[in-house]
This record gives sequence, C-alpha cells and structure tokens, in this order.
Amino acid sequence: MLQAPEVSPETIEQDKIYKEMGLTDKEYDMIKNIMGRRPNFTEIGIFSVMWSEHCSYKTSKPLLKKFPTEGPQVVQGPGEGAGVVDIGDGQGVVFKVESHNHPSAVEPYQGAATGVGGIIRDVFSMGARPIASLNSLRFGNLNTGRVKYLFDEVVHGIAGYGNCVGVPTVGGEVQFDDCYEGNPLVNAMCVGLIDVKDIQKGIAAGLDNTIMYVGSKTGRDGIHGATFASEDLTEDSESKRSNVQVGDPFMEKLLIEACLEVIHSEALVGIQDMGAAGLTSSASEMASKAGMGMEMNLDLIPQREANMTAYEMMLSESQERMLLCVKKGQEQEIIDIFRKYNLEAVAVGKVTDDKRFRLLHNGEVVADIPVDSLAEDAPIFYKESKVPAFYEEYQKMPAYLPNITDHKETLRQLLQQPTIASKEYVYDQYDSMVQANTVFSPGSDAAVIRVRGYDKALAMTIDCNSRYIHLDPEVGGKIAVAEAARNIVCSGAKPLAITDGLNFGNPDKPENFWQMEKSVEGMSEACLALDTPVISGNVSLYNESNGQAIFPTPIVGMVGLHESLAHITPSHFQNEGDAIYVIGETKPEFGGSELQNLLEGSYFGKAPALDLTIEAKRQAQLLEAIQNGLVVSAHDVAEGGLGVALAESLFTNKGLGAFVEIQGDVTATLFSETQSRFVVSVKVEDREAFERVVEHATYIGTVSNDDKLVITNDNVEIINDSVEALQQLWKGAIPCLLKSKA
Amino acid sequence: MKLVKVHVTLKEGVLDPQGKAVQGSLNTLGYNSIKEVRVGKYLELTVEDDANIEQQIEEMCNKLLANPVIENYEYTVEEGVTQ
Amino acid sequence: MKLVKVHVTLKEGVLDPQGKAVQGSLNTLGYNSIKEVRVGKYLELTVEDDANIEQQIEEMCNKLLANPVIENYEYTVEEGVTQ
Amino acid sequence: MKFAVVVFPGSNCDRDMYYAAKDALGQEADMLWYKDANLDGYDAILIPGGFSYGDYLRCGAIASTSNVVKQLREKAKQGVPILGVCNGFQILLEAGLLPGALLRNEKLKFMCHFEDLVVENNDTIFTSNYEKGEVISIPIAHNEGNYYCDEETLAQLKANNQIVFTYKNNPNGSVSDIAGVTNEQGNVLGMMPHPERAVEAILNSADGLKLFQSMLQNWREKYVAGA
Ligand SMILES: Nc1ncnc2c1ncn2[C@@H]1O[C@H](COP(=O)(O)OP(=O)(O)O)[C@@H](O)[C@H]1O
Ligand SMILES: [Mg+2]
Repeated sequence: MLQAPEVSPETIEQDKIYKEMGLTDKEYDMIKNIMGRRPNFTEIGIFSVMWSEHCSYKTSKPLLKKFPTEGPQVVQGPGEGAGVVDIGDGQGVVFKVESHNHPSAVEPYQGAATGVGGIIRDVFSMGARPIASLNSLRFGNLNTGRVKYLFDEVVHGIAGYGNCVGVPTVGGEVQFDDCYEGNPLVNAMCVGLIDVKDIQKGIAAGLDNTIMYVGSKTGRDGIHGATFASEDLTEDSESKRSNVQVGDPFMEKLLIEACLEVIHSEALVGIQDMGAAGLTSSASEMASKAGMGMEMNLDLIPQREANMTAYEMMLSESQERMLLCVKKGQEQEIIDIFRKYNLEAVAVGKVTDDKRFRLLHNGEVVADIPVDSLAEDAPIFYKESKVPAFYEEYQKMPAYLPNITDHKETLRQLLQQPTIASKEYVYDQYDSMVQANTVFSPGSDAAVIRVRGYDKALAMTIDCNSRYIHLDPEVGGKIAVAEAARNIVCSGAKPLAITDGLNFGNPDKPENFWQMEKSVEGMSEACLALDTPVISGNVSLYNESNGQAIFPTPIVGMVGLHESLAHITPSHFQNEGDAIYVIGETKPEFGGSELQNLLEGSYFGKAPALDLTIEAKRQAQLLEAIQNGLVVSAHDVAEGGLGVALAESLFTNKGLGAFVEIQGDVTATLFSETQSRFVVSVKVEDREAFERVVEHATYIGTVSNDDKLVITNDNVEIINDSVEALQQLWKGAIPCLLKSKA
Repeated sequence: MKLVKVHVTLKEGVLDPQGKAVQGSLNTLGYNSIKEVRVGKYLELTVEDDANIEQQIEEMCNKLLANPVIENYEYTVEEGVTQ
Repeated sequence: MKLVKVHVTLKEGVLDPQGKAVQGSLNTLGYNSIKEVRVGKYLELTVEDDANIEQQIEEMCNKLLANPVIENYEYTVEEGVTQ
Repeated sequence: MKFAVVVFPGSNCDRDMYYAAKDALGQEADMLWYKDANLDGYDAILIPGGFSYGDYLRCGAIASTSNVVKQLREKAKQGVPILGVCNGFQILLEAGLLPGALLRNEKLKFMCHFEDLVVENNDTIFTSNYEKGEVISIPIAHNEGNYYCDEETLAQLKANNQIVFTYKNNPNGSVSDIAGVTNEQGNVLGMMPHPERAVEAILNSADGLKLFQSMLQNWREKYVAGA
C-alpha cells in the first residue's frame, strides 16, 4: 500500500516516526485505536496536521469556550471561514484575523504575503467581497540588521500581495520589543461585505455530489515532513530545493472574481479555501461538517511537480487553491464560470455517506480514516496553569513614579519612540484607497470605509498593547478590547464585534498557559461589557526563540458601524478656536508605560487599572455626543499619555496649534497611561450641550492657528514647541532608525 | 576592472508565478512550443581588481543579491573594460 | 527540447534605480570595490524542437519579452533535457 | 455619453472607474471583460489601474499583447477618447499608443498618498474644465510610475504640448516631473495618478471629477445638437 521511499506502519510505530511529526505517544495510541490498526505514512501525516494546534485548537478550545459569541447582531459566529455581523439593509460585514508568524520568520516577504492571501481567501470563500485589510506586526527593536530586514520584507510582502489583489490595506499597528526579536508576529485581518442571503458554507453535502478543485496546482510547498518522503534526495539536491510557500496574488485576484460569480450558481453546494493543512483540512472539514464522507482520487489533483506522493499532496500548503462541492451533473456550469477567468475547475472526488475520508492514488486506497476523528472529534487537552513568579513580584512592587524635569524634551523623545512614532513609512507602501471607498486611510484611530450606495460606513481597527498583558494578562486583555472599542467610537461608529488573534508561547509551560487563560478571561469580560462578541479568531502558540516566550499578544480586530455618514469623525483637530476637552480623570499610572520604557528600558509593576462600567458608559456618552453632532474631533489617550495625544491631534499639516492649561501633577497629567480617556475638540457654541451629554469632560484649552503646542500649569509654561518640529521628529523616527548602521 | 555576471534563479520546486504568466501569454500569442518559462535576475557588477574577488562575490550573493531560502545563484568573473 | 536563455538588460543611458540601490547597499556593507551595478532579467524557456526557433525567439523578444524603448536583449539556444 | 471600462485579468480599479463614470458623472458605463470586449458604440474608453497579469514581466506588457488592444489601436486612430490610468497608462505605453516607458519609482517602493498635480495643458478634451496652472489633489498608488523617455521624445512632447499633468513635488523620479501625457492627436491620455479615486468630497478630494466632466462637455459640444 505504501510507496517506496515511505516508511511502513510498523516502522512508524517502532521508531516513533510520529513524534517527528509532532504527535505524542498518547496521541499515536488514540489514532491506532480509532483506526483499529496501525496507520500508514499518509494517514499518520494527515492526523498530525489535523491534530496540530493550528487546525484542532486542542489546547486552546477550552479557553475559546469562555468567549461570548452571541448577540442580536451576530449572523455567523466562530466555526466557519470567517464570522458575519448584521449591518442592516440585508447586508453583513465579514471578518477574521489570521497569523503567519513562523513562515514570516523564515521567509518574511513570502510569509507575510501568503498570510494576507490566506485571510482574504477565508473572507471570499464565505461569499463576501473583501473590502479592506489590516495587519498587526511585532518585531524586535530596530537595531540589528536582521530585524530591519524582517521589518522591511514583511511590509513589502503585505504591500506586494495586498496591492496586487486590489484590497485596500487601511490600518494596522506595529510595535517593537526585544521579546519579538527571534519570533516576529505577523497577523493579518480581512474585512468583507456580503448580502446576508449569499453567505456560503464550507460543506460537502449530498450523496455522490462532486468535489472540485480550482486554483494553483499543488506543489511540495510547506511540507514539514518532506524529508521523510524524500529519502532518495541527496543532500546536494536538497539544498537546490525549497519548500517555502510562494504567493501568487494575480491568481488570487482571479479566484476572488470567479468565486464571487460562482456563489450565484445554483450548482454550488459548498466552498472552502485550502488554508493550513491544505487539501486535508478543507476536504475533511467539509465532509465532517455535513455529516458525510468523502472519496478523492489523488491522480486527478492538478500537480505542479512530478512524482508527488499522496503524503506530499495531502500536506502541501500550496497557496491560492479552493475546494468546491458541486451538484452531480452540473459540473459544466461551474467549469464554464472558472474558464472565463482562465481557471480550471477539476473534479477530484465525490461525497459519500459512510463518514470515511478515503483517498485513492495510482489505483490503490492510500488512506481510509473516520472523517470525524480528523475534525469534530479531534482530541482536547487541558493544560496545567500556574501563576508566574514575576507576576506576583510585579503586583507587590510600589507604584513606579518617574521623576521628570524637562517635559518638553520628554515629549520630544516619546514622540520618537518607535512604537509611538508615525508609521507612514509602512502604510505609504500600502494601496489604502483602491475600491474608492476609503474615507479615513491609515493614520486615524480607526480606518473608515463607506458602504457604497448607503448612508453608512464601517470603522475598523486592530489593537493590542502586549506590555500591559505581560504585566497583568487579565487587565491587559480587558484593555486590548476596550482600546479597540475606543478607536471605533472616536471615529463615530458603534462597535459591533471582534475577531481575536491569540499569539502566545509554548502552552506546555504552565506559566504561559496561565497567561492565555487570564487574557481570555479579561477579553471576555470586556467583550460582554462593551457588547462586542467574538465572531472569529485564530490561535498561534509556540512563539518562542531560545526558550524565551514573546509577551502574550492577544490581538483584537474590531469592526464598528457608522449609522450615518454624518457621524464620521476625524481624530485630528480641525479648526482654530475649537475648545479642547479631556474626558476622564488621570491617575499616576506608569507601569508598562512608554515613559517607563524610555527611562528604564523595561516594563514592570502594575498595569493601569480599568473599570469596565466606566469605560462602557463613557464610550456610550462620547458616541451619543458625536451622533448629536457635538464633536469636531476625537482621539483616544493611549501610549505616551495626554501629552502625546495632544501632539498627535495636531499632526495634520494645517498649521494648527493648541493652548492648553493643565492642573495637578505635571508628569502624571502629561504622560500617565490611565485608561478610558479621550481628547476631543468641540465648537465653542456646542460646549454646553456637549458637557450635558458627556460626564467627566474637563475643558483644558483651545485650538490655535500658530503651529505651536503650548502647555501651561499654574501660569508656568511647561511646553512651548513648534508643531511642525514635533511632527518631523515623529515622522522621521522610523526611517532614521532604519538608515542608521546596525 | 572586472565584470561579474550574476544569475539568480528560483530554486527547484518554488512556484514561479511570473514564469507561468509569461508562458501563458506566449502560448496565447501562438507560440505553442514553449513548454516552460522560469524568470530570474541577471546582475552585472563592475568591480575593481581585487585578489579576493571570488570570495567577496560569494559573500555578496549570500548576504544580499540572492535570497538563499528560495533562490540559487551562479556567477562568472570576466575581464571588464577600464573606463 | 531546447533550453533558450534570454538576457534582458536596460539600455545604456536609461537610469537603473534598482542597480543603484544594490550598489549602495553593497558599498554600505563594506564592498567598496563595486563601482557599478546593473540589474536585468534572465529567462529560461524550455522549447520543443523546431527548425524556426531562432526566428521565433527573436519575435517573442520584440513582441513581449523586452521593451525596445528601454531594454536590449540577447539569447542563446542550448540543447535541453528531454523529460 | 457612454463609457467602456476595459477589464483585464488583474485590473483592480475597474469598478472605481465604472462608478466614477456612472455615479459621479452620471453617464452610462459598461465593464467589458477583455476576452469578448467589443469597443464599438462607445464614446470613450477607460483603461483602469491595477495589476494586469500580476504586473509580471513588465507592468502592462502582457495585457498590451491582447486582442482588445488591437481594437484599441483602431479606436485611437479614429479619434475616440481613451484614458489610461496607472496600469492603464502602462498598458498604453507598452502598446505603443503613447510615447515613453515607466520605470520603477526612484525610491524602489510602492507609494500611496495624495499628490499635488499641476495642470500644464488645459487645451485637451480631458482637461478643458481646469484652469491652466491649476493645482489639484489626486492620489497616486504605484511602484512603477517613474516616467522615462529619451531627450528627443521629451522635446517633442514639449513642442506638441503633450505634457498634460506634472507633479508639484515629484515623488517618483519622472523625467520633467511628468505625471500624464497625451498622444500627438490629443485623444489618448495616460496618467499615473488616479482621478477616479478623487470624485467625491467624502473620498477626501473631488478634484478628479473635472477630468471626467471635461470629457463629457467636449463630447456634448461635438455630438449633441444645441449643447
Ligand atoms: N481565538 C479564537 N476565537 C474565536 N474563534 C476562533 C479563534 N480561533 C479560531 N476561531 C474560529 O475557529 C474557526 C476555525 O478557525 P481556523 O481553523 O483558523 O480557520 P481556517 O481553517 O480558515 O484557518 C474559525 O471560525 C475561527 O474564526
Ligand atoms: Mg481558512
């Protein structure tokens, strides 16, 4: 049954070959039990990928169950290619985030590019037109050649793919910290728009219906165990080969258009992209979800390379491929649609009713597995959890209170911290306006995409401050969700739902698992308080290098709805004479702050506190004020505190300035990172009405037209700086770091 | 002066979407005898004479000119024109 | 089967921003003997045997593979491996 | 007035162009898939931006060999107005319908942002609604927008008033700051910036709308009695 270079079932068991595929002894025994015999090489390969964390969520599933996933707005929660939220008029917004961390560490351009391609496929395989992309990136500090290379190539890869495929990249975030040096994070999010009646499912239903393959041919891309199957390869030929996945955005663009046409064909039963674990996961999931089985003839799979084995075909992660279930006898209809786009749809199998996943190759059965054991019934493991010692230490530390004398210089330095500095270097490389719906490009708190033909728009953002989560995963998890919602609200939209990208270290270490657990709990609480259920997400574990885990980084992608275009609100000050308010009181909270990093080169102590009741109330009040037309601009106070938020509100090239009078402790007022705060500008005539709607709004000054940021305290001038000069420092910081010699 | 000619090509097994598109287009234009196209880079470096030139080019290819994860390189060193 | 190797290079006088950037990076890396870099394309075409091959390649280069406003081309035809 | 938007595999500003003609300008427009496109009966032809054939080999090169480009040549000869934007411009250059070529941006990076353009020539069917010397804000989004031609061609372009738009702050290294040029007869315009992305205030500029309005007005003056 097995082909020559492959290993016999007996050898797999005796030599524990499965271990090299990532399966434990216990898992092997479970598989043997399920099969009622020893699995062969192809079968064990299939189990190894389907039971990997990426496909089965075997360690994270118990945690994911904690997320609130329901609400009147939710049309499709977790479980399909992407989640869907109702936005009225029979329309839905579809979105999901996906990580491509490890591929990007090996080959940053292709790793990032194929990450973008993969998440776009998740969205259009639902039947939605992709309308925007966002990304969340983490790198080490920009002081080594390797990190600069990774940073530049990841950004090139995202641009190269996203620009070509014609989906505007409208937002994202980039942060730098030593913990990501060996293990960068590349998470991509895609947002799509759909008529709810067109939602597709990844199912293979209907006995004897035809399974069709469309898109790029299958090569040996991304096969981890390739070495097993290629024992005849000499070392020399090995170095001349590569298994890196290469993206073809041109093919993806054709697939988008063709698939969005195919979904209107009555012949289509189900459709799914081939993502991680390619043919294996798409085929087995489609059958399992429909309660059916599937039989495929691998001889019919379009192949790019000669002599591919069943194992190689089933584990290949070649990009830009889709699997369809089509009504028997109506294949030609589907073939014709794809042919218009120069694509070939090929029948490769059929739906069976025996709940088996059966593969034929060269006239022989090469795999025969109960299909549910690969998908629905994959095992779940409950990991041990333990409070890390460093967390207890942080909690015991006295509050960190920095001592600053030169606030002007401090503000200048904070604006140049890479995490705060302008990311224009990055987003200028992204086509943020294709599709001609972009109201706010990158550079605003949330990106805004209008819905053509309706008086409404979508706001979107992706956020995570992992420093707070490192200090306190529960509070940090709450902050991540709250901060995303603040960005959405500032733009004038009502937050709808989130997608989460859980990036953590090795879950077998109880301390790491505790961080996962607490982050998820914190996020869940915030989701409930802010009425933003989780509709999709992704888990990426084992993000470590040299045994050192990254900061826990559960990324939050959030989408909100502007119920009218009139609600769209910029984050920058707009007019001379407008009144400036800060909403929310400030406490001296510097644990995990940018100022702490600037002064100490590390983060320690307690994370800033967050009261979700206050947060929710304040967001609702600000949104009400915006919807009543009482707010000219709104910006959340985040990294770097009020000082940075005020400066950022002025970076518009309009020659505006601000005159601000602050009370109390100057350092805390300017640089503390107390949560739940906003800087807004209001027309003078609307001040009274605004104050009636928004509690805890303190009037602090006026927008001027002299290009100066002036901050005084008790009639003493604390800061008097040129906005133009500050803006240049802020804009130049990242290009300057990249140019400096490593 | 030396003239160094460097050829950078994709490793075997790596998808070459560009080559595929060129082949498709040539076939559409009626050149049906074209069975495969692979697209690579070709660099010409004008280099001052140096005893160590081969070793240096080797280094440059690994560090910058080729991406060793997905590309192979080859080079020749010729006598160049002294300007 | 024949293996056709096509080199497409920028015409003299046409600015080559990519070549200049590569030269700059090499110099920054300490390779100061690099005086100039020009970046071109290298295509390998696998072609079925055909009496007319040279004329066909000539046509393909003019029609598609090179842009005569900015590029020159050269090619060689070699015996290829028959798969 | 009836516009054709020619869609190549990989075009991605086709809808944007279509909506600019249809919604912003309020005229008829059709999107025509390159394979079966028939350009007869259209008053103007729009070649949209994007990445036809993935920009593989050279931007616009593969698309320029397609059958519909043969029709396009005919229509150009007949004097039908043809506008190519971004990749559309690249296709027109590769097809030889406009002089010159586009190289990679000087800084070797894709760039996307608003740029100030100067209307150098308002005596064309595409720009008559602008003032000469008017500065307009239009987005760019390209990696190969660095316009190149030899000196002789440049002298001709200048002598014939074929340079229609220049950049106020040249972002990509283009010869003589060129952002858009016409053919000798003036009925084919190619430009890198995207006027179709600047046709509504909500998109942060409506400065591109006048280009389409110019086309409409010139068509009316020519063909509609009493206009
Ligand atoms: N962290 C998470 N939170 C909520 N849902 C999740 C999470 N991770 C994954 N999911 C959901 O589980 C389903 C399967 O995810 P995944 O396997 O990543 O999708 P794909 O097969 O498209 O890569 C999706 O619906 C996804 O949204
Ligand atoms: Mg998927």
